[in-house]
Amino acid sequence: MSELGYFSIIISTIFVNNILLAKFLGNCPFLGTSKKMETAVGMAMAVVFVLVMAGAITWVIYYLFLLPFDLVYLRTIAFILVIASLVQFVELFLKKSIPALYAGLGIFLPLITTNCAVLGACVINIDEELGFLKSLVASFGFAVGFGVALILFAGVRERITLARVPKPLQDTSIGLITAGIIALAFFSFKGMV
Amino acid sequence: MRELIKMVVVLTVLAAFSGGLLAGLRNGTAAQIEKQQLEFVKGPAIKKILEGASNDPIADRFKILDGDVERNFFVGKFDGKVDTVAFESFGKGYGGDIGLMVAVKLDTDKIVGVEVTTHSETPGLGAMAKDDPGFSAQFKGFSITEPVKVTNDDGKVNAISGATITSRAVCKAATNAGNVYQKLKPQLSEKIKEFNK
Amino acid sequence: MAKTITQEFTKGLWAEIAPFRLVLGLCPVLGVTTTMENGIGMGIATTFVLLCSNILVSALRNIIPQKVRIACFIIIIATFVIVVELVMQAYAYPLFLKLGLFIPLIVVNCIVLGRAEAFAYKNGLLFSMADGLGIGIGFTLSLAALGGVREVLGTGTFYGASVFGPSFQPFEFMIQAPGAFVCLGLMLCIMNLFE
Amino acid sequence: MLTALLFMLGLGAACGIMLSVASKVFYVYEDPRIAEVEAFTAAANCGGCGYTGCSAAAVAVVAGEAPPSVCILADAEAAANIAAIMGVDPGTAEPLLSYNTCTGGDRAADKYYYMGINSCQALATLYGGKHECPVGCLGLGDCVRACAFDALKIGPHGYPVVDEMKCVGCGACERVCPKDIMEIKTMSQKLLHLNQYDDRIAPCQQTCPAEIDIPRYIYQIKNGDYEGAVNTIRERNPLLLSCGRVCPHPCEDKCRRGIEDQAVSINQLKRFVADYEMNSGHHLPVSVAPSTGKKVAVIGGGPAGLSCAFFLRRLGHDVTIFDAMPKLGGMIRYGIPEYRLPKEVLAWETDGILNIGIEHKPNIMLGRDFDIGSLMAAGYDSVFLGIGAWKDYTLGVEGENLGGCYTGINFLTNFALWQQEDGAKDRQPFVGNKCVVIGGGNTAIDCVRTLIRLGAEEVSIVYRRTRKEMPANEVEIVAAEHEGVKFTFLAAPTRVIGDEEGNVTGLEYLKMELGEPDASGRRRPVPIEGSETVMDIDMLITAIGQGPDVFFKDESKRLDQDLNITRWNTIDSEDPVALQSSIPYIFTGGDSATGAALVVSAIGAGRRAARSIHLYITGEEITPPAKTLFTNNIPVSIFDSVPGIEKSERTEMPELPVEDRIKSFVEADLVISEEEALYESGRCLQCCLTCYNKDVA
Repeated sequence: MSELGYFSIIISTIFVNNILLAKFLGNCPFLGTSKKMETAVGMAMAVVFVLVMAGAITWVIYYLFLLPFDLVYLRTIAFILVIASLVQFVELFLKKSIPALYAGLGIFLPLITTNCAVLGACVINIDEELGFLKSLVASFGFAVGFGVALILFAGVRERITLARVPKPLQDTSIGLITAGIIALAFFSFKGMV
Repeated sequence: MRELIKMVVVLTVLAAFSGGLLAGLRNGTAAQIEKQQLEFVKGPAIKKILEGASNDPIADRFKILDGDVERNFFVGKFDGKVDTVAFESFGKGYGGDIGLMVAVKLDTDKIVGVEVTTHSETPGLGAMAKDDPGFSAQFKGFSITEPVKVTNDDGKVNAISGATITSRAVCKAATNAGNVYQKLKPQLSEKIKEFNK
Repeated sequence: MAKTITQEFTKGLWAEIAPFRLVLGLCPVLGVTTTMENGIGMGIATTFVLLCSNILVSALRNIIPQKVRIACFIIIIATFVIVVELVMQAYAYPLFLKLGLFIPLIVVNCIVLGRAEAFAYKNGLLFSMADGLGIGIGFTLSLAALGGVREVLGTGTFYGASVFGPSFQPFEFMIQAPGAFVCLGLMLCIMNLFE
Repeated sequence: MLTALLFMLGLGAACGIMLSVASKVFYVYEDPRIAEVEAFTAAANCGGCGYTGCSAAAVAVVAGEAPPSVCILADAEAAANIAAIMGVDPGTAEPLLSYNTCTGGDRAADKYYYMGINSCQALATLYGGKHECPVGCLGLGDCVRACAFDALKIGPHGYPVVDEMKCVGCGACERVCPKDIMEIKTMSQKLLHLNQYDDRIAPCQQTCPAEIDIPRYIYQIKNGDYEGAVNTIRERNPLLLSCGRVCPHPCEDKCRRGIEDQAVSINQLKRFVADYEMNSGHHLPVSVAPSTGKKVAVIGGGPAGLSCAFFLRRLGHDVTIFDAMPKLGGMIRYGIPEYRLPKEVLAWETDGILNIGIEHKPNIMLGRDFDIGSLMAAGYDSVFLGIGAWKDYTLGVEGENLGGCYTGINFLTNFALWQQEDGAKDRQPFVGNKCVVIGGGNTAIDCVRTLIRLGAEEVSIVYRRTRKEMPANEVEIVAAEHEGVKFTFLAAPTRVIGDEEGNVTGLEYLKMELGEPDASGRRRPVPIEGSETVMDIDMLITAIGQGPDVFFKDESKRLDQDLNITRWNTIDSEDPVALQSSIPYIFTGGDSATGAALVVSAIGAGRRAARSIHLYITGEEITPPAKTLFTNNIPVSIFDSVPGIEKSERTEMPELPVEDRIKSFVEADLVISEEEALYESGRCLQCCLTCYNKDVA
């Protein structure tokens, strides 16, 4: 991915390598917060916000500390600790300083700490050896991809509540199958980049 | 305030303890991890070009410092005598670096075999460098001391049709291997002798 | 809480089998179950982390302050994840390559953090061990089952061995991403049928 | 190894310190229960519950939007602990209960035959449901399926019935209901609710200025649940004994049975249960929300003040009533005579109100003994001005200050003080032989009926319009007629004539005739030129209306500048629902906001003001909810004809015989018997917005 241009990275991360549907990251909130459209939109916005920040800070940690001091094996623990602290800090900050934004996004922040999409995207950026800017762009793309999939899914799911679903298939079961069909649709992006 | 201090202290101590534990574990497993990586990433290529060796080339390896790069050399034992080394070199291809494992017989300075290890070339074209055994077979018997070139550049290697750049990259990797080999020959001979003791 | 240790252990195997009952920890469930072997490997790795973190959290539960408990849990869990990562690299490198990204992501598996918080932080050492082991094995079984089904249908093999013979045209959809969702959805449906 | 150790040490310390500092610097107060609830969730932030993380789920639990069992990771024990934090302990929280607001169900006619899937959500998408009623229950039981506690079932009439023992107030039913039938509310939330255009309420409840749930308490009476009926009334009106006696019951005018038959005797039913409680000898317990620590001063102990104080106290605030008079009740004590509302009854009622924990400071008058500034200095968070309308309007004619001339309120208050207070013997009222009362309102009628009981030989009313235009309650006019009061209609006083000693001897008036209707729809009286007539009298009472006495404004600098007073001397509140004055922390309601009006209107205003004060002191915005009905009717609920009614006799109010009642101040109106109450409650059609119980199919 490191050889791709910025635009290609965006396309790749949103559609081809969609973090939810192709990379299987962030599935718990995918099913949990997709029951209502408004929650899905809020969640999507919050993920964009956090993922871009996390992408930046983990890149700095990795290339400024871990790599020079030969501590690459500590990557997982360093990243998760930094992401968790960052998210909590941002939450506290927003709550006090920008309550309006907190009301919109803040409540989604704790959920993101343990969202594997965030950690996963950061790790992918490092694995792909992206530069700082490309790393940011890729983070943004992954987050938007997450949002797109989540919002699409929420839209479908709101409709499903009206459908007559056989009893054993109800709720999560039909949700997963729906997700599979959406993933199938995303399959058609394969080979674009 | 006391609670705050306790929070910070517990967190710090826990983090430091974890760091220490992991560093210890890392030191303990580093050698084994390296062996595993070599075995599973480079292993297949090495085994192929050193076919018939009576030893385990991955276990019998040594390192030589070339400038600030540490290079791995794998030795092959044929007919009871260690006389071949294999090592990896790189050449710039169409989609990034191409890794090439090159085995050289020390007494003749001749290439025993080459095998592409890593590449990111176009499937069906450049990737044939790895998938087509005929292409790499051409290298066998070349002298490592001379630059290797494709026929277009007045060399002896027939390029894969439609993948000249890849073919050139492989040749370049082989030529690079020659340069490394010539530079490190004295140390190599020294190490090999130790194996034959 | 008059439950015995055995009960704590067995609840994770069926009554609270995490991926199916709670629909949690789905990322690895979907991501690595292209073969049964992968599923079992991931399951064992997760079980190890779950067991160790449960033990440590339970042992340290009186020291860890309430407010930073999540950060502390994360450190403990991340430590064991790296242990698994290193050990797997050293002794099971091919599996490590296949599971790849999902090993570090055990850190953010809700099941692990959830058990630390909901159980180990409140219960004694032995109970926490039983709980961790039970949930872990349940998780492994789920992964193995899903991996098994997907492998048989998607590649025509079962734990590496061919099932239908060479003439079988694999149902490749099953080992792709969409197949993972659909397969889990259908398994959930079957489970509901038996309730 | 050392680098790893140092790195992790640094990272751990950095994160720890940053978060500790941030948690201090960015500290924001939140409900401590949120942290308690969150401690019992699994804290995995998995999002499996549908909320955005554990603290969001905890917030939802505390707000009553999520059930205690919200966390899918935590076990039943944790859910029980959360439930304990949230509801079972009455000291910390008010329990939430689910209740349905539609009692029509299948009763409403169908628009079409529905064959779709068994889901309200689905049905609602087809023209809003199959019933004619736009807001009623669809009856397919989405709520029943949503309830995880088995607390709901669809009852025999096609609407859900809540098992209060099982309900935990989780709100699952409320969330799934496409028609907002199910409501999860705390007692406080119920007390704060104002009638809205989208409520499912009968015309009587829409019309009642106090917004009492009339069909509900009548239903409870019908089922013999008199205490339940009392509690239902107390959710809107703390003065049920008084209202049951003096209310002119505008609700009965809108009674659907009244369209085809005679209206249900709603007020008699209210009086019946109110008397039932009083005769039982003990006050029914009134639930009060946990204390908020906020202090509110209520100035004026009349109906508006009592109502405002009562509801503020039930919402958990500390309330003190400051009243200028020795005893509570205001105009209903010192204006309404004993024979209409015995003061023993009123005292029992006000005692019950004070019993829930309200402080009462008697004999202390705003502007004379204290001012608003001293209240604020004493730490009150807000003030309710319920000072009533105690200042009589004057005729503005020559001679109205002669001896033997009185004004209505003045006369009644003086008399009441003499009658009720031991120390007021010097207030013995003057009673003439030929007494004239000018005016056509309830005050005028109270004056004449009082005079008759005081032994006046001849008592007459002079009113400048006709009987039809008299604003007094019809029953009062009829009673006055029975008691021998003479009426002189279409007479406008022009002069009061006195003798040398300054005592009144006669009243000169102009005869009038009715002209064109004026803005209020009443035909305007026009004087007939040269028709001056003189009546011989020796006592004159002018009762031509009254307004608030705002003398205190001049005494208090703070108020002088900022408190806006209208040209009718009422306290200006921009919005009749919000009732906030031009000084944000001062609220008003009742006669002091509207001029002289009904007791029940003052009671309704007291509750609306209590709502605004509650919002103000809890830091929320005081906007009336959208679609507030206020005194309007929902058009779809007002019918021209009501099919399916069989005529039945209305239970009339029993009265003392005239010869008995004119000799004393014993209560003239009597209570109906239990038998009559049960019969009358059976006449109620149990109306909702558009449906009702027909007598015949």
